[in-house]
Amino acid sequence: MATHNKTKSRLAGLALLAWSGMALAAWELNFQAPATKAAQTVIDLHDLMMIIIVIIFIGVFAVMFYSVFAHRKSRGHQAAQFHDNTLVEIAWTVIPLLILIGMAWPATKAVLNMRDTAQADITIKATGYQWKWGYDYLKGEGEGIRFMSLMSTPPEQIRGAAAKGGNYLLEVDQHLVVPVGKKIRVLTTATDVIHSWWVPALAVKQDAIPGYVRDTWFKAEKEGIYRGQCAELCGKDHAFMPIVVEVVSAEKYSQWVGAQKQQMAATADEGAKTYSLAELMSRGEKVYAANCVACHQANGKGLPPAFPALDGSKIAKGSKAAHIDIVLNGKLNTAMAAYGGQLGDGDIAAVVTYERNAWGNKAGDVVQPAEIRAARK
Amino acid sequence: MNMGAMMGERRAGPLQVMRTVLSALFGVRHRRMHEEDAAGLRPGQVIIAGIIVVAVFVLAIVAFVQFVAIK
Amino acid sequence: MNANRNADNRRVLFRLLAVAGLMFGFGYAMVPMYQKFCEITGINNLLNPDDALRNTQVDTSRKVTVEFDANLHGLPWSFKPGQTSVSVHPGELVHVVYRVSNTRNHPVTGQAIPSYGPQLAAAHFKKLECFCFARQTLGPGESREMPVVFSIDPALPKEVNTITLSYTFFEVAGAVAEPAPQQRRPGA
Amino acid sequence: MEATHAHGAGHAHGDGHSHHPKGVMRWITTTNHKDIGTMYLWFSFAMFMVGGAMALIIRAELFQPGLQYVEPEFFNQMITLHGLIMVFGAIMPAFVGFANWMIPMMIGAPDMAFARMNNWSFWLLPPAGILLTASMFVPGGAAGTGWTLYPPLSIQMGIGMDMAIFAVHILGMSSIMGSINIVTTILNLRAPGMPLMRMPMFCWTWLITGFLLIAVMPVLAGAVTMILTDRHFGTSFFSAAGGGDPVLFQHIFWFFGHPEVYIIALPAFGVVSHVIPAFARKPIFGYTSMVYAIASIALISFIVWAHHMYVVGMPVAGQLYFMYATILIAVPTGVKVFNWVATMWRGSMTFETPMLFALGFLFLFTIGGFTGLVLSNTAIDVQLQDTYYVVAHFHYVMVAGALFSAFAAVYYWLPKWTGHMYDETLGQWHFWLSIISFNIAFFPQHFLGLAGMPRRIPDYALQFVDFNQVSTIGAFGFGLSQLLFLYVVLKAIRGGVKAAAKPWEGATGLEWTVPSPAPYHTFEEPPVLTEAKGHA
Repeated sequence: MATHNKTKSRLAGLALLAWSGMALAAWELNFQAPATKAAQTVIDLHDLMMIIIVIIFIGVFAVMFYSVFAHRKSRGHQAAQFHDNTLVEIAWTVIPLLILIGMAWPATKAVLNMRDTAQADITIKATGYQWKWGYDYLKGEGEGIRFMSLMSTPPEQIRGAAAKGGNYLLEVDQHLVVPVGKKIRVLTTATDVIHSWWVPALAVKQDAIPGYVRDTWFKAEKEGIYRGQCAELCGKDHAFMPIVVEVVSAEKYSQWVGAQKQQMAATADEGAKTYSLAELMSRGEKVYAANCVACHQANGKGLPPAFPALDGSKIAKGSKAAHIDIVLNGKLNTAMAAYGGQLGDGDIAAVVTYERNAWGNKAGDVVQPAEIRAARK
Repeated sequence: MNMGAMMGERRAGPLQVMRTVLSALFGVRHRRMHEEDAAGLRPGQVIIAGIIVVAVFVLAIVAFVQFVAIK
Repeated sequence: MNANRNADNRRVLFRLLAVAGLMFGFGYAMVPMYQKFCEITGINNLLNPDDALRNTQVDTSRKVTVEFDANLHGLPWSFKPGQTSVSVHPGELVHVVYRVSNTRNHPVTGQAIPSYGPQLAAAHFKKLECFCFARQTLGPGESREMPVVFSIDPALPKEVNTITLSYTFFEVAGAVAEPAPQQRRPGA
Repeated sequence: MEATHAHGAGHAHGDGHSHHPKGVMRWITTTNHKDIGTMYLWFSFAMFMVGGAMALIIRAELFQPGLQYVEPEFFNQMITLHGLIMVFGAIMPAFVGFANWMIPMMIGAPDMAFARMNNWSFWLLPPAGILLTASMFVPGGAAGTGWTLYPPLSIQMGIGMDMAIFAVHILGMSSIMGSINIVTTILNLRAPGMPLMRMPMFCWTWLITGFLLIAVMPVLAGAVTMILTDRHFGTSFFSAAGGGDPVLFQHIFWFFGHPEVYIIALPAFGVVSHVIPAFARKPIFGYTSMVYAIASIALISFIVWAHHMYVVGMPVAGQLYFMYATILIAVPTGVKVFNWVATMWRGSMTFETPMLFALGFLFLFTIGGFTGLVLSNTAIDVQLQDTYYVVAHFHYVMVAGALFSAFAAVYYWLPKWTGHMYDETLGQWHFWLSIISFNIAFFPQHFLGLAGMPRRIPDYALQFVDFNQVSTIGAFGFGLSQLLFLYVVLKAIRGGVKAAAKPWEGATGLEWTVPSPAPYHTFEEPPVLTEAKGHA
């Protein structure tokens, strides 16, 4: 699991390093350290197959290379003229067949175990969006918690304007927190295209298919933070929708649930408060950076024709109501998603305010959470 | 090794066709045995038999899976 | 020799034309054939309620937790189950509701698709009343309670103790308040 | 058999036949299997260069973490086009080119059965190739979905997607026509005295491949047509909103896609089954069982498609079925390798370039087969699906399997085509550079996949840096090595040591009975086969 910061290209001696790299942490040759029994099973199965494969490989190629060296014309070897031998053929068909059947048996047990989602303690729904994950705690302790989880690696690091951090591309703003030793059932679905929810250390990978739910499960054996990524090509920011699962003790988990509930209640209350332009602008900038930058870009210029500019756009300069409406409800048949279900009143108020007053836009008006709440009705 | 055998008019029985197809699926076939069989085989027979054998093969795996998955 | 070959070629041509004609006709025959096939096998009768269980005996020896989940796919609606989960005996008739409301100030038409986790449960989940597959039009700001009546087949494998019923509402693009043409069942 | 004109050998200079149009029109109107074979091969090489350049763009971007040279959208387009172009534009036309050139000569036929259709099936290819490459320059760019074109992502794409769909349609038509032609030629135009079971192995593999192509290309065409109607005509085959299912596409696609793997691999097996016996000076081991095994591989390749989609959430019974079926069909494929090794056993071997490439094929294809076995195991595949492990696996199968055997074929038959021996030293350099750089490029990708690097990403986490750098260096080495190949081929076309009718001591078959270069028309009178002349 250890990551590292070596980004400098090492051209000199690279070929050599490739084969002597086992000592370096980064030259990972095998699966990530397992955090579940299922992941351990996968590693054991893989080890078993590798041993068998290496033996067969050496066997076959020892014969071939012996033949290549011994039976060459330059050594004066005369060609034999046999061209079949039923006994040999039967042997080399039956033996691999038996070996393969032997390998299929433990695999069957592992598959049956992997797919048994019954008796779960907590059910969490993971929803894939282009390009982030949303989590809903459907059942069990923490029921009702829902939040979005976005990559928090800053664009400057990706663009090379800043040094890359330790968990480059694998860090999110909100971890998926689960208790240790509990069976967590994960339902996957998506809103737009197929995504795939994958955390290698937990040995969980399940496609998230729009319109359908699929389920899988894991039971983490030890506390820690486990990182994964979307595994199915889902459009331009496919590389930038990581998954971070934080496994904590039961007590910590209960604390976390409490804190989340409080925060959700606070968010729900936001509709009553009023904020200043400066407060909304600074909060809006953060919301914008997390949710809007991928398409509309940091400078508000968008990527026309697919993603229109906001800087100087009719919507950002026009009526507040239309602006709020498009953020809340999205625009049908475009990439503009409805954020009403993803963001709270305060965040939407802030981001709308930000869009109306950032860059060249100088609407000067302030959108308060109460207006969002009213627009939702 | 003589061409006359290939032109034979004798028709192969179902058993013989099955033997041909099964040994093909298994991947082992002696040329001499093939030439004995080939005398009476028609392509149509072999293709139909092949499809039947594959269908049986699939059904056998399915049945085995049912047995394993729903214990 | 040449005349012979021409006759041969003509025969092949006619045969091929006949095959092409048959295949073309087969394409048209597919639609009624599939309908008949689905009718006989009972596959794909999306709009009709599932048959009531013949064996209505309630299996009181175990309970199954049914979780309810709701998703929206690009719809300006709010859509939530009236309850997060219920615990039921297989065979028992269960009545639950989903709440849906249109947050827009104009009518919007949507359509819901059900899905089950684990998938294995789909075959054992009998819905006697459901709002799925039929188009729903909600007026401006309208809210509605959508009932689902179901029972779990007692034949459900013993190891399954949790089933998630998930609905996803999709916007029917361009449709404004038109009656669903194939809606055969009232009250949905 | 008496024709002596030395032309028609793979390049556009000099045309001795008075009744043929000259210049460009000769190539546009030609119905000669050798001309058409030559055009297929050059087209394939051009596409190989285009697809290869795209691969180098991909690898350049992946040399370092972060976004350096291309935007993610463009990266995805490169991935898609690289896949489509290499599979449909480079590998498949290459083997159709070999079939065109060699099958009539191997079976003693004067030409292909449908000579005009042959012309048409080639000339469909350039428009398709242009459509694919041009889709990069339309608004929204090419399809950025990967060559698998999965919806709903492919529904979101711009007009580039429609161009890709039409290109696939056209390529499919071309393949089907080519296959009908090859199958008919093999079944009807064999010289008297050549029964099917004495036919050269390459013809056998193509006969079976031809049937496979006819069976599965319509499936692919149907699948992409459904995407087209979903995109533009309001159908919902692959959209849950209208009662469809996105996963349905994957089933249809892989029902085509798995046999497609064999479509690419079987002719490669055929080539290797000629080259190894020729340089081991010994008949192929187990000809009959090989024919039968290839036929059964083809048949059962239809029943394992869903092993490409273990994580879409199919029922556990489905996962187990596809795992068992996949493991079982590994056996007949593995046995092929034993057959080739047994062919070499106690032979009298020499190691000219074609033999080296055939051995390279054997070595690398076996590695690809073994990783395929690892992937067939559902439990392990859940961890490896959509990672670089899969990328490594299918490049070992495709590049090592198809490309290396295509190189073997070119070096093996080049003297027959051009009348000149290629430069043996440079040929061997090409082999060693290729195999070493190929392994540097792709072997580390196994480790990346195991450690958890997803495929189709333009940027990656820092723990993957080292192997990605190694891989990129290898990829550039591999790409540059192919320029040497071009040079060797051009050099042989322009001149060199005159090749004998049978330049390889151990080669067998009718193609070596005609002079080198092969005359424009061969076997206008069917050759007389004597029983003693062993084929295969």
